[in-house]
Amino acid sequence: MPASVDERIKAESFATRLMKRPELGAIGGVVLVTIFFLITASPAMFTLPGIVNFLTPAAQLGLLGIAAAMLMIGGEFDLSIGSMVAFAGMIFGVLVVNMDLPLALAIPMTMALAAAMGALNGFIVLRTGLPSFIVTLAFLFILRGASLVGLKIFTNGSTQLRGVREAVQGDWLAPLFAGDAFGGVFRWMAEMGWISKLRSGAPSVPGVPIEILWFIGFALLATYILLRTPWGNWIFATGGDKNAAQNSGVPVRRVKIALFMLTACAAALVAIITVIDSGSTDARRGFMKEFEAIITAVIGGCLLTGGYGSAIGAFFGAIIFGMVTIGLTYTTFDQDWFQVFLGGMLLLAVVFNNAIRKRVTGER
Amino acid sequence: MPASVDERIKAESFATRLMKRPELGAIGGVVLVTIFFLITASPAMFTLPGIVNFLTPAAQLGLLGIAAAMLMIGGEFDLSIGSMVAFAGMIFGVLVVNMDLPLALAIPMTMALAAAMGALNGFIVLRTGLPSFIVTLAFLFILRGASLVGLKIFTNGSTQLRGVREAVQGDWLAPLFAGDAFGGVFRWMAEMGWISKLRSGAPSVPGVPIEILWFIGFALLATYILLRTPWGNWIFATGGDKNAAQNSGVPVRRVKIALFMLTACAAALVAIITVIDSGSTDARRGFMKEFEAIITAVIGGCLLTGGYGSAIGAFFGAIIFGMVTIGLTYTTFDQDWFQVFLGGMLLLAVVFNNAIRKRVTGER
Amino acid sequence: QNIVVVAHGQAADPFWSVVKNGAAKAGEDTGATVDFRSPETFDMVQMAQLIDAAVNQQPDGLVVSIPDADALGPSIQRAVDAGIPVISMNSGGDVAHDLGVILHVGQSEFDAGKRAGERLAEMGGKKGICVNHEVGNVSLDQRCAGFAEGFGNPVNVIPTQMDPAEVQSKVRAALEADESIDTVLTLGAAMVGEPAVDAVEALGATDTIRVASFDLSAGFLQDVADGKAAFAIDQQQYLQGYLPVSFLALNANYGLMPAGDVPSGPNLVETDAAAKVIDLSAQGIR
Amino acid sequence: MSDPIIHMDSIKKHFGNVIALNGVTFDVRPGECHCLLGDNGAGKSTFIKTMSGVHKPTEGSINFEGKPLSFNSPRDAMEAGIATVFQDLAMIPLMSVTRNFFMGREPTKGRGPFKRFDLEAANQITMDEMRKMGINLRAPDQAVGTLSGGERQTVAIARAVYFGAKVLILDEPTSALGVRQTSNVLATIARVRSQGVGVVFISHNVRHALAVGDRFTVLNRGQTLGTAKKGEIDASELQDLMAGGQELAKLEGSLGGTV
Amino acid sequence: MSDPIIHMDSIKKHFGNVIALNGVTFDVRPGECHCLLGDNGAGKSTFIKTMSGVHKPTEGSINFEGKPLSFNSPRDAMEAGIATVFQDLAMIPLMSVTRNFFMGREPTKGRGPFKRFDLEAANQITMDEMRKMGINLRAPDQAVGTLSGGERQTVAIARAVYFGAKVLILDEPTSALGVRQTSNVLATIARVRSQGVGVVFISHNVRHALAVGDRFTVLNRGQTLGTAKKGEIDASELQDLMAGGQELAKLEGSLGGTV
Ligand SMILES: Nc1ncnc2c1ncn2[C@@H]1O[C@H](COP(=O)(O)OP(=O)(O)OP(=O)(O)O)[C@@H](O)[C@H]1O
Ligand SMILES: Nc1ncnc2c1ncn2[C@@H]1O[C@H](COP(=O)(O)OP(=O)(O)OP(=O)(O)O)[C@@H](O)[C@H]1O
Ligand SMILES: [Mg+2]
Ligand SMILES: [Mg+2]
Repeated sequence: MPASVDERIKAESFATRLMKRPELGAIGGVVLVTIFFLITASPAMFTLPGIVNFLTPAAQLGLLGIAAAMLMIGGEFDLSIGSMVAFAGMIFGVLVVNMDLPLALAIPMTMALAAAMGALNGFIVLRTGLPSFIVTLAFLFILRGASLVGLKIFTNGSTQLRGVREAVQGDWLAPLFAGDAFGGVFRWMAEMGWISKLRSGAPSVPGVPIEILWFIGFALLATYILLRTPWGNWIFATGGDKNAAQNSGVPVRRVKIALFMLTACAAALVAIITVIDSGSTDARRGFMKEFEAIITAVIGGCLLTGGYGSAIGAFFGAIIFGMVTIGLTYTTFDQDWFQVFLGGMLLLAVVFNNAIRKRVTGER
Repeated sequence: MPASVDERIKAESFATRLMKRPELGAIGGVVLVTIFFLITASPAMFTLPGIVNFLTPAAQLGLLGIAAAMLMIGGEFDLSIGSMVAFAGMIFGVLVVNMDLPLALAIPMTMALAAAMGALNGFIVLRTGLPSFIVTLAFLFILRGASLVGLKIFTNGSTQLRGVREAVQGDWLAPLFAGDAFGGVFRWMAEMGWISKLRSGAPSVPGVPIEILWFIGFALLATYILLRTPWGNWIFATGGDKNAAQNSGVPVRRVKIALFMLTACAAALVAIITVIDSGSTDARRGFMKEFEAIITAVIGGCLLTGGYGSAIGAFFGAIIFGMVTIGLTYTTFDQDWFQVFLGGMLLLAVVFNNAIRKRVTGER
Repeated sequence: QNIVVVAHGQAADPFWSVVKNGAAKAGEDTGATVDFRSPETFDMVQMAQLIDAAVNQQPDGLVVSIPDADALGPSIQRAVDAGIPVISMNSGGDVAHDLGVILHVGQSEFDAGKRAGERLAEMGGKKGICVNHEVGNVSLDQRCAGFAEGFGNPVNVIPTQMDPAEVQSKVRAALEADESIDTVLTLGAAMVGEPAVDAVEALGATDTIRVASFDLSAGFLQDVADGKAAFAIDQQQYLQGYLPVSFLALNANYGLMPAGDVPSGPNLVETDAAAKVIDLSAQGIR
Repeated sequence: MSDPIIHMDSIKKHFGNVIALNGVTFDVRPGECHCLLGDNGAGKSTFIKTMSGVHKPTEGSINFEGKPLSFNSPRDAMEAGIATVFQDLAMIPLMSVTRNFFMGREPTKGRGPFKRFDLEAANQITMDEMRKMGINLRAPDQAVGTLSGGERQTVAIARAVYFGAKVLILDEPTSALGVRQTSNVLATIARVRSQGVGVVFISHNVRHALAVGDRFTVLNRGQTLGTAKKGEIDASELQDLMAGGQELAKLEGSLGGTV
Repeated sequence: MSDPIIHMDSIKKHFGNVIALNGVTFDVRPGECHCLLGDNGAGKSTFIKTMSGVHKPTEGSINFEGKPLSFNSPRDAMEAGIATVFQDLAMIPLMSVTRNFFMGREPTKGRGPFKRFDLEAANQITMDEMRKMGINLRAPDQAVGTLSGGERQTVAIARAVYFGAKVLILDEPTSALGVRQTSNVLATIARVRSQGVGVVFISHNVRHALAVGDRFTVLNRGQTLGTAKKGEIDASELQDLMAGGQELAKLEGSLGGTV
């Protein structure tokens, strides 16, 4: 609420005020994409298994996208997150398979290594004053190459490391990072006939994939940090104008390093989740994910120049991207046209959500 | 020359003044990379055939990179250039093979279509106010998909269109876009024993690949435009601060549209050269080139935020990138380490050229 | 009927576009609708999700390639549990039956690489390079591994991007850097094989250096026919698209299904055979 | 008096839900200096941005030399003969002084495809014009971002004066200027006015306004409070009007009257 | 008089080949307002940036409360008790007024992991402090980029005053301010000075400087021209010194003496 009423302000409705928040702009795109697929796609897409199906990749991408959004708000890029997914996956796989460590050790070690690499990225960016684009690009190659070399060493020449599922079987930490949550609830719902069953009698949706919970939790946490803590203020300030922030006493260097560590850790988290989930890792994991993470952030309204954006925007951006990529398989369009559709839908969704926001806020 | 001598200016040497130019900063990187390979690589790399060998991919990349640099200076990105290489290649191939048009018609038509797509990109960016990153990203997908669909239609189901070399054989325009220039000079030099001969008696280097001439010519032209014409001033102003430029009377919209058309035409030129050269085109041409073009521009000193950079920088950036990617094959390092080296060398080259520039200009 | 094909290679990949053409032709011939799906890059996580999406639509049959049984296993298992008949193709012959897949149409990448290696060694190869345009793509890595084993002499892997100019320069660089190399194996005909032949030609060493490639392309076959390249390794991937779809259509209509796996390759296309398949290759059938 | 060059009638301008201008009428005649005064946030900058084509008015009409007109861009306004010094100066920090000076209106030499930016002439003009304003630049290729606040403002003023044709708009041109530069700018205003150019001058300094102004219009919270001619009003009356009639803080020292 | 809080001795500062400061000595005592004057480009801003930790001096020493000290960042200087209003204001246009006001020094509530930015309190303080300066903000969540020039400057001043502890540095704080706001700022300077804070005040306006200053130091081309105490110097002498002794342009009207 404005603290003073002023004759130079026109009244605006609650809805207008709501839509003005950058966090909510991306909803327009989600609505549009949903309508599109409601019309064109097989109805299976919007059944419970269908929704879980497209939310899973959205969640994995979203974890990266939200971290990338925070870093972008802070004025930097991290092109190495895709490679970091492969690298952290390789490290994690080696720790649990070759070294036989329990998750309680392997996960913190993987995270710590990722954070260290992130900090190194940040340190080089700050120390040399080079754009983060080029520094993290170098790490894109280095980490990708290191994953390949590492895998070959630890598997005696293969580029694929297998047997993770067996190695973590029964570990008490595994349910936090793999599989489905609320399995009991879903079995009960299947018994009640609320969700369909497979022939084997198992419910068609065994539960909420754990990454969806991580995704929602991370989006909420990131939003809270950005909007309601001093750190959030520092992130916006750092990205908005580094000099002005520094001159006003914001610890710019600490903020940047922390953000690089955050994106690296987000990549490591995605690596751990997908490696446990698929039971294997290979040298091409996370390929191009850095790119998709940035797309997600931009769909969600982040400016490439920094200082503006939101985590909830990236959340919806990831959902849009997930819906479009998976959704096309529910339609009968020829796969050859896939990329044309993907591009067209992305453009439409973004134009639409932008147009809504402009109309509502009266910007020109 | 400064017009007034002032007691508040320290004298600086000619060398210092020279190194201050952003155009020349990237030379440091080239020198470093050259020294590295002189030590580690097989001497074959720096023979005449070896140099031509790594300059050819560098030239193709450089044509894109210089255009991308100009667009970046103007404050925008074009992620669709890689796909445009495939798309324009497809169109060009269809025009010369399926429609049997002479180059004098096919080339202008391909260029015109590419320019129209570029203008469309620019128009959407200006009209919607969306970041060009996301708009051209959509075109990345759309054009890539369209190339695939188009190729399948025109070849009855294959993804490769062949027979271009035969179709353009003997066309008077072909020597401008394919093959090697100065063949006579090189044959004569081989006769004189200045360059080695193959067993067949032909010189080991049949001439200067035509793309290298285009590359050098484009670099010079772009530099001239950027530094010595009103358009160049407008490009810098538009990228530096769109509002300020607009308020000062710079035709910002025209500048941006023109730049998008330029990048698209550069992509079409690369497409024409490579398609004639390889005699065929396929749906994967230009894959990831948008990315490499931006890398080239950034190595060459362009700022991602716009308003700063140089075409000569991108020229050397492309050479650095070409040397590093091809050069490692001349070394005896285990090729699994390729990406690690690529990343490491890139980082080193950029850090080095940055350090030199800083030391010379006394910036902090 | 409705049959879904989920493959690990993209529709734009020359190899996979032939598979897709085969599947589409089978659909035409049997009257089934065929949806061909693949992830944007070699991405096992996304491929598993695409299989899940297909299962949700309850198709009458599912065709998958299995380059990573660990990652795709649970999703394939779900399809089997949901009562969908599944046929695997291209890769995964060794694990297919454990997952409940009915049969497999294809060739082991490793075995194909081994055959190529043996043949090239027979032709007198002493030192080879394997040009890999997508390092980390497990099926390509296996081709190189098989080659190394069958060849029995030293083999270096040369990683490249998917750019003909770069491939040509790199092959040339590798050959110039080590003059004892006499054998080049590439893993894709159009993208890598043709530039490799060009590179050898530019060195004027066509007669001393043998080039062979996986898969077919009209251009590369022409080179084979002209004697500039040794042979192309054909796994008749058109069959990998055509057969599973028609088997599944027959299965849906009449409950018919062959009893055993179908090996679609390897099949080495050498000089004399090459000329005949050029036209078919140009139409995306071979 | 002669006819106004530009006449703006009942201009309104809204930004989203913010009402910045709520009906402002204003005109400039050739050879006069019309001062626009008012409190912070009164809408002065918004108003002159409407006049120079940056904003389109939400409502209201603009007459230029008797004909109704609407500028689509600052370039249009410039071509019609309106030169403006914006409060934020409209300069590109990374570009050199000369390039900023001529941005959008580069002098060329050569012809046809060889037409090129005449940097030597441009450098010379820049140094000369800056010297006239009392600033000795070190070098014309220094980046504007490294200039001091006042040097930067001087570049913007020198540029507008150099290109000024019929109307010269100056939004707080002297705010960052030193004593010498200020007196140069005021002298320049007096000079161009005597050449028949209409000048719109925004300032918070009563003494500067009274020194060069012929008419004085005061804005308050987006509306016109009234217009006075020179001689009709004295410093302290004007001061009171500008402060919106509110009381001034009491100060020690010599600051009793005019701030 | 009491000991200086901060004493800067023979400060030199070079940027590449540009010599911005060439040996400047300066100090501030508690409870005094020390005015720093000088022509455009004289080096005033560079000097106070050295004082507030933005630049490191190329040569010269800084003593803070008697001890030699070197600030590594503006944050260090802030923590030592130096608050600064920079000429370029150091604000982030895309952020709200409140967020800019508290940038780097956010008030929190809650404890442990629930410690969070207390936005309500921050909004309240911002509105109040702005009102004290004579600006009635529409809403505290308006983006700074949409404020008028003067409103923006007032935010920067209010912020520095609010957080000011031992030394308050103001670089041309009143340049964009209206009459009312200016008199408020001058009154504020007088108030904080009487609370024992040392104030460094940069201005081009002789009248403002004389109104609140106790000592006057004039810079010229990177060097000190000299320091005078209040009462030792009158307006026109000061004016001459500031203009670097050069002649002023002749003006008509009431502008004979002081600009
Ligand atoms: N783009 C915008 N969006 C929203 N509000 C705006 C915008 N531009 C200006 N305003 C508001 O309109 C009002 C008038 O601003 P303007 O810049 O015209 O004031 P001004 O008279 O020039 O003040 P000053 O003397 O301080 O420069 C201000 O309160 C400002 O907050
Ligand atoms: N980063 C920099 N690089 C090069 N030169 C600089 C830099 N910063 C300042 N200068 C130069 O140093 C000189 C002093 O600048 P400074 O901003 O301190 O002047 P000032 O006294 O504050 O002037 P004003 O009253 O106009 O604000 C100027 O001539 C300016 O061009
Ligand atoms: Mg204003
Ligand atoms: Mg200053």
